Amino acid sequence: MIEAIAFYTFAILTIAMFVIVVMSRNALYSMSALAAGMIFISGFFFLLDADFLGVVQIIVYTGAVMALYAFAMMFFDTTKEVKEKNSSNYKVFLLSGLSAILLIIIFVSPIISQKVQALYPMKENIGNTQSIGIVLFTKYLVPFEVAAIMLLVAMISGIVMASKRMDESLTLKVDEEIQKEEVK
Amino acid sequence: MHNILSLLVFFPALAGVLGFVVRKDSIRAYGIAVTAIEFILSLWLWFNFDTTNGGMQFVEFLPLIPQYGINYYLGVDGISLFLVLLSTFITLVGLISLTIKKNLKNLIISLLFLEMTLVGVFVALDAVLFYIFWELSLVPMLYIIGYWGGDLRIYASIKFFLYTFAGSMIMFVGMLYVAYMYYTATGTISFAITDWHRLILPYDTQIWLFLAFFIGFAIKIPMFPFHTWLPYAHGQAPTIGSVILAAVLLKMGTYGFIRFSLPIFPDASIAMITPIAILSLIMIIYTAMVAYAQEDMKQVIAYSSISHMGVIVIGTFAMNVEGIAGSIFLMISHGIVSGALFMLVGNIYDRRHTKLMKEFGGLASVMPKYATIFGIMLMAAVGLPLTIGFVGEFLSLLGFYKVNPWLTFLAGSSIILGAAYMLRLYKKSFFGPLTNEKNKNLKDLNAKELTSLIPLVLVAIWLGVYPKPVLKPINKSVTNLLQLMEKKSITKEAKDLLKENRVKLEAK
Amino acid sequence: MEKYLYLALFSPLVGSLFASLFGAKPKKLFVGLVASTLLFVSLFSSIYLLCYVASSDNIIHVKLFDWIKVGGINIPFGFIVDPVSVIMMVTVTTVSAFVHVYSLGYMKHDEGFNRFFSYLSAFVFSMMVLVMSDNFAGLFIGWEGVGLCSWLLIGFWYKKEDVAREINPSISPSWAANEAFIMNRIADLGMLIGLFLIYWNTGSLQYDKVFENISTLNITIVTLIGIFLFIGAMGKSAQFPFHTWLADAMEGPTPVSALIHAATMVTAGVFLIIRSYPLYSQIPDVGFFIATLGAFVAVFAASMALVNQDLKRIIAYSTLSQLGYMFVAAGLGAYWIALFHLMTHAFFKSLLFLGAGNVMHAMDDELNIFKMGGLRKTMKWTAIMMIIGSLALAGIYPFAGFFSKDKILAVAFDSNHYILWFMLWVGAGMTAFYSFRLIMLVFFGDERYKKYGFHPHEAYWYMLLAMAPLAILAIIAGFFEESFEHFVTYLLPEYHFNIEGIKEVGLIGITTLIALSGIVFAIYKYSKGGFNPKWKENFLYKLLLNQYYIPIIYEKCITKPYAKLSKIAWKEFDVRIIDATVDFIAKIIYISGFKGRVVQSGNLSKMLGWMVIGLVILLLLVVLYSPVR
Amino acid sequence: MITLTHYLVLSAILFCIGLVGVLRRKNLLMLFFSTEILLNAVNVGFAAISKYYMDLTGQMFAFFIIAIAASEVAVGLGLLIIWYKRVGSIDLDTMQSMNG
Repeated sequence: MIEAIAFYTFAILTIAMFVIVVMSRNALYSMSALAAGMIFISGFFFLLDADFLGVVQIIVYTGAVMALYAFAMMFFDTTKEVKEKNSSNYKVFLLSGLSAILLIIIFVSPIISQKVQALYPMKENIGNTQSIGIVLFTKYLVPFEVAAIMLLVAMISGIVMASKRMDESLTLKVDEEIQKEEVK
Repeated sequence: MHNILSLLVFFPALAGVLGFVVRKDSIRAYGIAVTAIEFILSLWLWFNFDTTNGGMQFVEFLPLIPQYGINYYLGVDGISLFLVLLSTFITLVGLISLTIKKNLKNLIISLLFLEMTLVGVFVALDAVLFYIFWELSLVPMLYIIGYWGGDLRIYASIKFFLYTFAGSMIMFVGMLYVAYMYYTATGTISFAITDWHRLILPYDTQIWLFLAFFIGFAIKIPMFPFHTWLPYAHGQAPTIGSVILAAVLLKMGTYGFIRFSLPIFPDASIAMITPIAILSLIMIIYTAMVAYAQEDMKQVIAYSSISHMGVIVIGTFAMNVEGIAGSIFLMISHGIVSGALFMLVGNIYDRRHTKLMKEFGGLASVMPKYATIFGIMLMAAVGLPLTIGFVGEFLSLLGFYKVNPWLTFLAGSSIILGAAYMLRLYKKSFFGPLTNEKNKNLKDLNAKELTSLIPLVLVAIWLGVYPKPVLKPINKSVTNLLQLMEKKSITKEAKDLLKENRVKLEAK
Repeated sequence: MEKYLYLALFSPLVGSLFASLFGAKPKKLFVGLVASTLLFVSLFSSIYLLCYVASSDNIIHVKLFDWIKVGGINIPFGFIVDPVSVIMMVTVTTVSAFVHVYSLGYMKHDEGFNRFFSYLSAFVFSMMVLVMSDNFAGLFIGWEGVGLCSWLLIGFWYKKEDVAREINPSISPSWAANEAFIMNRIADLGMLIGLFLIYWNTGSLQYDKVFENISTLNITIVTLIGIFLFIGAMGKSAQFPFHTWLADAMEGPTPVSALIHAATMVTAGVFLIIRSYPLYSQIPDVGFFIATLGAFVAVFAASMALVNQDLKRIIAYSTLSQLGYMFVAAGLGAYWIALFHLMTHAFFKSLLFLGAGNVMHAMDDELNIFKMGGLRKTMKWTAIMMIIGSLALAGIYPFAGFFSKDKILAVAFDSNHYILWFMLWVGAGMTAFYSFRLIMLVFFGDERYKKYGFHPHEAYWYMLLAMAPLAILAIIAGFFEESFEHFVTYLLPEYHFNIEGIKEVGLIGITTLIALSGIVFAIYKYSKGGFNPKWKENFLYKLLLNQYYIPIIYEKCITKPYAKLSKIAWKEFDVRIIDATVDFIAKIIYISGFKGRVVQSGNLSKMLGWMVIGLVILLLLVVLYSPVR
Repeated sequence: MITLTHYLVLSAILFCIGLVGVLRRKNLLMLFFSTEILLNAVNVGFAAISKYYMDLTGQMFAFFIIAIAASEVAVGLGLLIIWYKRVGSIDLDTMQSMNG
């Protein structure tokens, strides 16, 4: 019973947060809403007793990614109100509403495919993290290594790209100055 | 020589390729020599053709892609023999009457290539081979109209090419489906037309396939709603282009009907007699009226050839020996007559560089030889007895009368309306006083033009007076065709119609 | 015996081919002489055949070679010489031989001399083919060949340009030629359908085979065949709906009118009915229809001739009305009488035409009879011959007309069609009147031509010599009636009269009475200076002068609308509708390609938008075609 | 009680919110946020399926998605910064140079 209450609270909260992310005028509000949304998603993970996943979600997502966004935001002059020239609200809502309804229809209608049987059945006794660890380092070792390399590459590229003329600060300068420099 | 047919098909193309080497000023003599040899070969084919058996003769078989049943399969029978002869004869005569100087070498080479495709279409007995030659014939025609044509030539040649090409794509789909049906029926896939003749298809697939083939052929003939490319093609084509286009290319459509639609889908053809008859009726009367309203001589003859093709189609769908034999004979006669008429218009065009009838008046007094030949060809076009035009038209209408008397009565109006617009053309340009002073000093036909026209006139009169040598083999093959159709037909009315014709034939 | 048949048939062809060699060359007298001698060869061989057939009563039937042999149809070039065809052969060759000699003089100053003789001999050849062939298809060959030659000969002076209808009712020779050819073609279509009917019902087109099993067919088919063949005959013999071309055919040279439009071609229709007598004798009601139409045309044409001012047109209308008489006889089953009248009419009508030719030459192509008068002084012999011809036409005792025309009236009376008899009787009166009106206005009365500065002269001696035998025949032809009847009824069914003695004589009396009164009234009226001009205003005169306005009606409601309709068909329908749709399809492909380019805009959100649309469509497909349902 | 469909419906709704974000936003940064939402929505779905089918593959996949998301953000923001330096604004409409 508690589980149901938890599920619904978390659900409503995440949806609210994400709606704020999407609808808000101010970039800061949307970023913080996004961070909160991610925390509630990790709440879901714990509900689904994928504890390790929930922890990773919090650390990686809310921690690292949000931090990155925060830093990135500093570069852009987010102080200005984000002017939204949203061309056709009608088209956007129509499309997304339609796809939402369709997805719901697909998931609601009982698509139970009996054929699915567990590849790596969860054993009751040992904890979730341990079983993930076993699977991660036996079956998915190669993808794990590849993911590692990928992260490394991403890190280096992020540094290289962002470090050009790190010394001056863009936000304090006035636009014309930047343009002049550019022309030079 | 047993592989005469491959020789007939590929000799012009090879000679054409060699033509690139020939010097520019002797290319014309070279072209005439090649087409003359080709014509003599086809005459040899005719003399050695055994007129008693109606089946395929001089058959050549060479498997090309065995696993898909596509093979190099040539053969000629009574139906296709004279169309081969017609194409070689018209190409020879057309080449003799050639007056174009601009870049003559390429023209002659493309003409020789065109001749290969023409002969190829009529002797191919493999559907894919037939389709290849059918499409290839568009290419040289595209260049002839496109390069040497009038001012609107690009539009005309592209329209001609795409229009016919679209139609034949649908036909090709039909062919593939028939091959597939053959595969499901017999287990082995084959594109040979003779195998297809033995294939019995269910009724509604027959209807669909008949429609697929019909669109391909209808655009080529051209039948009523699809005919708008012809006036442009003829209007812009050089003389040699429209001579060959009118004389032979239009016949590929009606030949297709007799070779494909009738034998392979007998029930569908018989079920479709009335709609097609109504379509060709519109074709006859409507284009005759449009021809009456034309100001340009060449357009009158272009529309008149559509009207005559209507009579051919009616003859083909008469479903009895007289009708089909008449329509084949009319194909040959229309080839000769319209070829000659276009050459005649070409001659006057070379002199005055205009085809508008109001520019001419009283030509008969200035060019008597030209007027007499034009008169004879006019009478052949109108279908005067003892000329080539009458035999075909008479037999086709006679044949179709059995199927539907009222439609024949309306189709018969083709001889009236035909006389109307042809005589109007003759009166406007030949009779009356010499008003336009430019016509005063026009020279009459010179030797070259006469050598190209006299053979046509002789054939027009010879086949009008003594058509037996041509009619005999056609008669044999058409009887075989009808017997085949009767054996194959499933639906009751098809069976009755064909049996009734056969019984009447035996009774005689 | 076949030798003579081929001689009679092919000598005109040889003459025509020989003359055509010199077609474009200036006048060569020997060309005319060669053609005429060949015609005489054909004449003598026909007479020889006549004597042979008359004496030995057997028929020559020869097959040259197969023409069309396909499927069930087998048409040979077969020729037959039997009483009917030999009579026609003799008539055709006599008239054409003398017309050839006559045109040696008539066409003396015409630069198309050689061409004229080649066409004339070609005409005679096709007429011989028409008459002698032993099957309907051979008849059709001659039928169209004759049509072609009449087109060539009417349009002989093709240099004349078109003039308004008021000045010259038949606009121009080439226009009249086209009209004649096309109108004949319309009727030929009817005949063609008749041929098809015959073939499909009797299995062959040979006369003997067809007439053998004609009796086995059911009556409706035979009636249909009869009607369609009669339509063909109507076209060729210019009966009612198809009669306008004959009057316009006078544009051709006069020997042409004499030969073609008086004696031979126009009688081809009657010959067809006579030749297919077994068919028509089975369907008397069609025969009656033919007779009524014939009677109507007789009166109709005669009425038009009453007022006409053109010399040749009056004679043309009289031909039309005499053809009506022949059709009455043929319709009522008196085939041999129709043939007899056809023969006698050929002689005296060609005589009248040749006389008209002389007058025309003398007045250098002036045809209005009110501009002539008192020509008997200068053209004595032509006057005498024209008077003989007119008397024969009117049907006065010793002349040929009397025997043949009265016979027709007797037939009408005897088969108690009294209305028909009355119409024919009135027609006979009108014929007498207008033929003598012509004689009076042309040869007697004051010389009106002097005002217009004409100076007529008698024709050349050999032209008169050529007319003399025709005049003699016009006189004596009547007396051959019994031997003619005996000879011809060997093949054709004889017609027995059931009125006897008194009534017969009374009948002849009445007809001669009306003829004489017509003549006297004409002579009386025109010696007093003709009708006073007030007649010209009244409606009836105008109606008759404009041929009951039929040519104008034809033009208004057939030729003009057809031209307009075909213009519309071409400009609007072909160019604007069909062609436009084809180009429209091509345009659609082009435009859709052009519009499609917009999707490729660089704008990310637009592209994302398209992506989502794609997603939605895929989801829709999943929902619609989901495996579960 | 909570069944698999609840979770799936939830992840569908989140996904659509992400979609709305993607479509509406003209600012590239906001676009990144929306992609984050999309990814998280999918993660929820994966986790739910792995729980209800008692199979770890779902979670494994979720891990890899998180890894990819992280690297994607890193590279994306790097690019964004360079773009911002060059053009001076991160508005989507300025990036039209690739139109066809």
